Amino acid sequence: MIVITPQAGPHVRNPGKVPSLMAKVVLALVPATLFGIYLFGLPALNTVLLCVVSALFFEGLCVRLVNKRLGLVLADGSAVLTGLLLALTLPPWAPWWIAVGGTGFAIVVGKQVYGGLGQNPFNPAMLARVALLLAFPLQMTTWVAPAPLFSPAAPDFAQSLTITFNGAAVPDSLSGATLLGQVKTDLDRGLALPQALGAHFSPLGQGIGYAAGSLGETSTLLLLLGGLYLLWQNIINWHTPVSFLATLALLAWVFQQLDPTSYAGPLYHLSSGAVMLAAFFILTDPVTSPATRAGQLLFGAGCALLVYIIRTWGGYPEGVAFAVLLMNALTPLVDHYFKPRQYGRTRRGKPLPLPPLEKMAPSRRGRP
Amino acid sequence: MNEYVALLLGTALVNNVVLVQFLGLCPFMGVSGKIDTALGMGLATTFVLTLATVASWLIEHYLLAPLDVGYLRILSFILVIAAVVQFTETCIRSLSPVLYQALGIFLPLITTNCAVLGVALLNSQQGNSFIQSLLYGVGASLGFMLVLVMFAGIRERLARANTAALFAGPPIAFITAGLLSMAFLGFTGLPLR
Amino acid sequence: MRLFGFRGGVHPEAAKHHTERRPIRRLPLPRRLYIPLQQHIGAPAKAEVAPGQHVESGQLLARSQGLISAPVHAPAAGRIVAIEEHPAPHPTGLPVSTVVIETDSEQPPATVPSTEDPFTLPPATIAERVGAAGIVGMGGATFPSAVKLMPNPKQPIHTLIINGSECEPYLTCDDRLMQERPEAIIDGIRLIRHALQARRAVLAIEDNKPAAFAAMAAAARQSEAVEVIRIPSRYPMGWEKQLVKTVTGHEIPHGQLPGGIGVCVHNVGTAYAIHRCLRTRQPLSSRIVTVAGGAVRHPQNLEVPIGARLEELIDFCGGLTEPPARLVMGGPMMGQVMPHLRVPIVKGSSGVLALSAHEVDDGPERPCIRCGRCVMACPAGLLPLEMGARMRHDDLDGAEALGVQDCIGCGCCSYVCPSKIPLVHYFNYAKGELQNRRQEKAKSEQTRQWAQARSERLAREAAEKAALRAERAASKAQQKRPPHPSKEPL
Amino acid sequence: MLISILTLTLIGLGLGLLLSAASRLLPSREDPLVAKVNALLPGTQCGQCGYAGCAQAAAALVDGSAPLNLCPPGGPAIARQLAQVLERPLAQPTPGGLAMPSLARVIAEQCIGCTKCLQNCPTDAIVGAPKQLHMVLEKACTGCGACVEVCPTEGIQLQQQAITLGNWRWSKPPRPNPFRGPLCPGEGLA
Repeated sequence: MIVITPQAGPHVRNPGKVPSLMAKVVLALVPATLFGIYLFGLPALNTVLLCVVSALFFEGLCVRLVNKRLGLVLADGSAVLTGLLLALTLPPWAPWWIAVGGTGFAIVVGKQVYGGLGQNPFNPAMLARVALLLAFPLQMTTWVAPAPLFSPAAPDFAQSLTITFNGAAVPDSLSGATLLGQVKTDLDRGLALPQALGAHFSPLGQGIGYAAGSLGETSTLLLLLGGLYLLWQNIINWHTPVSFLATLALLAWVFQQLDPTSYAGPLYHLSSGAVMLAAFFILTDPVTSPATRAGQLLFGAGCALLVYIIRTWGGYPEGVAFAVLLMNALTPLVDHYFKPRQYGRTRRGKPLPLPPLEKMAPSRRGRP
Repeated sequence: MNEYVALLLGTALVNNVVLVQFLGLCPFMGVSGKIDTALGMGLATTFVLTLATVASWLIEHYLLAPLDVGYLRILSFILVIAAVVQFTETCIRSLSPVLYQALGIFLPLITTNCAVLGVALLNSQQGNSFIQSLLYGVGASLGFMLVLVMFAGIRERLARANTAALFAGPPIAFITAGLLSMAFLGFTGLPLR
Repeated sequence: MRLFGFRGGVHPEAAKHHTERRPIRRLPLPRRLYIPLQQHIGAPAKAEVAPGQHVESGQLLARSQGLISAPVHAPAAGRIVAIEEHPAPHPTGLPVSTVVIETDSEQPPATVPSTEDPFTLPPATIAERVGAAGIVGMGGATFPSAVKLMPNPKQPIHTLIINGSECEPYLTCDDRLMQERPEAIIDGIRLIRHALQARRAVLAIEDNKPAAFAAMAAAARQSEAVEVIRIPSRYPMGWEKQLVKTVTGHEIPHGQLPGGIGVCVHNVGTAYAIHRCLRTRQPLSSRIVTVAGGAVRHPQNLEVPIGARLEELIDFCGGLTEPPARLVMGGPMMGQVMPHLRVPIVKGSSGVLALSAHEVDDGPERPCIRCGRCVMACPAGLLPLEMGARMRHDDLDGAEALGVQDCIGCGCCSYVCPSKIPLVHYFNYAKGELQNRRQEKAKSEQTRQWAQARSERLAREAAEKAALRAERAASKAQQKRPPHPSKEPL
Repeated sequence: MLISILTLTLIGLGLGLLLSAASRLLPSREDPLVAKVNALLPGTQCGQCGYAGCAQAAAALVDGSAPLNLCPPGGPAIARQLAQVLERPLAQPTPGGLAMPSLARVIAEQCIGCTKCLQNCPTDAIVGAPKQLHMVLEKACTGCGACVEVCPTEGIQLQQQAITLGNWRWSKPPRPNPFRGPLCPGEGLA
């Protein structure tokens, strides 16, 4: 009466599924997105919507080309997550073709070319951001000073459409530079750090995020809130974010002790740019980060080191995107060499030595 | 001292032989199937590149310059590189036949690796001192090995991915190499030569 | 007593509340019993009876063959209808030779307690009696227990661990056994300890069974022989390697038996069976089975004679409320799917689960997103995602290099996988292929020897024929020539 | 003009001496059998066998991980030579998957006891006396079919081995089909 092909293995399963994981990550991103939209007005909303919709469109296109079931693939929500993550890293008033082109590149070249979910070596959002930064440096570095939604300076609906769709120039009153860009140009001009920092940097202000910057990256506290939600929901491990933030803070603190006039402190680094967004949402992307805990610790530390190098000595003010791509490239090697110790074997794989019989008192630990 | 370290890191990362200067692409694509063979190839190329750089510097300064036959530079460098490769092959064949089997045809092919000749020629073109050209050689080969092994890791994983039939195999490898070199552009601007 | 942790493991929803408080009820003796001859690890038993013969309850039906084997006894008095092929309790339902008994009467067989004190018996006879009673590991592994009662002198057993953890969800057979017959179990443990001359006996019970712990602690207080401890409830605590690590802090080195580090593990059910065998001279002919699952009307624990079919158990529990999505024998994590209800209960079946669709909840399988949950959950410290990816592309050598042979099949990785990938199914496939490969290598080695032996035989025969021909030719030549004149015949 | 010729010959000479010294100091420890098999292979380094060059293919042949008929340019000739050098029977490829190996089985009615198959069996797997019913030892039979060819009365046939609890193995789990149409072999997951 029961027609079955023999199924093996557990017949009950943990309720967690891929779509629910992705939905929780998107939920964790919502506070930062809403704050970004409030901060930078309607054009920011346009960018977010454009990114998410075009992500779904491109994913649907690729899935249709390979003749796969549309419902099954789009339902796992990874396209929405990629679109939203990319939107949060773009300049708020970016023109429409930056948003759509970037998302297209992320979904098509970043993920679908490799065969869909789980096959891509690089994080699609970061890949698109690097591609856009290299291809359109001007559009990717026109920052906007915050113009809250209902304040007089904020563009109304019609103006927001013109800004997004036929690329009206940013009015001078609103144009401004991000803290990182400002400090780098001042340092290049030979100013000592305290002067460059004095005018712009207040830890609390930077924490709340009432400053120029990418759409969703400005409010560090809201992103931290989203990250803690993910940790509490057991969606991500603490190993990558903690090792990333700790290493970055340590590096910044060490160099600040060495030469306070030319190296900024840990708080400055942690609260600026895409560090907090990367720590909880980009570095912990399961597909492109190592699968073992030791590997994740190394992955976080490596990213922090590269971010610090590029920010301090590199050509670009913000190095998170490059650092993530380089460490993604190293992930297969990290997974190859960092394996857990097997039961009954030493770390090198040889069987454990037999414990001497007389010292078999239970209290002695079994580890070699 | 840090001038030398800057040179070493600069050649290895900033203007990486494979991903920025686009030299030595055929072994980069050919031997990056498995991590172990890639590692073997990387070590063999490091050995060859360092020896060849040293030998080509000596020949440049103590043979070609005094006799003023600079135009023989390419010919003699290729001769030296071929000899060094043959020497490496003899060593590997006797020291570890397993690696020799694994590398197979790609070991003699190091002679045709344009990174090896490229580095030697760049050294003589920039008129580096002995230490500089040695470090330049070591940096270039370390960069080559790092990128080769990294790419082998990715390709080993891509071999098990579910790529569509259109992209499976070399196409996806070339796309990934392009994206990898895009990521390496992050190092531009570092104040290293 | 100090406890130690082990890596990995999962916390499945226990779902034991359905049958935890239901006392054990005896299943009325079914009209027909189907007793397979292969109910244990090792060589199948050899039938000793003929069809048509009448057997008493507890009479030997089939003799064990060799050391790693176990005899089979008649669970009740009756007439042997036939010894033929019937579906085995296996996912494919392939036939196994089965003794079919038509039982005589309804009343359960009488048990006559023997007066002799088993503690005076030397350990060797205890092991021999346990073997003769057909007792095997009741936890599901069904390894003949007699072999584990014969310690080899070089490796004395210092700690005897009795496994009362029962970490599989839904199953409460050990739990109820401990609550209702603690004294018998304690007596069984003391007997095992006497047989093994172990310095210490520890009964480990998971902390999600307080009633069982209380009952066993009370029973253990009378005799100082057994130490009852509470261990954290986490699946797969009940697996031998994890239990030894938790209790003694030592890992069993790869390729060794627990005896190698002076530890021996027995299930609570086995201890009870050994007590019954030595105290009442009764062979292993019945066991406690939990019948549960969303599709069973009245889930409960039953004492069932070996050989009763699943149909009878389900009907006794009020039948099925809906066609089950999966019919499982054993626990939901490591149990095996049954093809239909016409398969018998064997010595190792600890539970019968008729799981409904929402309990199985098998979402569509998606590609692996490398989240590493399975790596964290694997108690054997392997990389399930990497082994699964290699096996999906038939890279058997790659999977073997990653240690697929050390996989204990506990199911933690498939349990936690958000993409619902049947990883355990891939590893079973891998182990099967590796076994095939070993057999083929052995066969080709054998073939080469046979071929060589044949060519040597042919060469030998040719040589003999040639020698014979030469000899015959020489003697023919001898006859044609007259004998040499100088040699006078004496 | 002369200078350049002299320089190059000088460099060549120096390096040549160095190399000959090196090859004498570091003798190559290579397995002679691999060298012999390598000599057999066409040596075109074409890579059609899936190995990077003939040396690698030779090593794989010697340690048994490669089939004898791996060299398309070499064709059956090379396969037979390799079988000779490596003393390995040219086994036909056994079908993968669930198909069980087939073994010879005597059909009692037709067997007249002529012992033809008995003499022809490469592993002496058939037992029986002249004029008596023969029997196949399943353990020894490799299913090569040599007996079936010589049997005059078709008294022996190759039959597939029955699947029992002992030799049943788990099959590969069914691939999930994310496609609207049937699953084509090369395609990937969702």
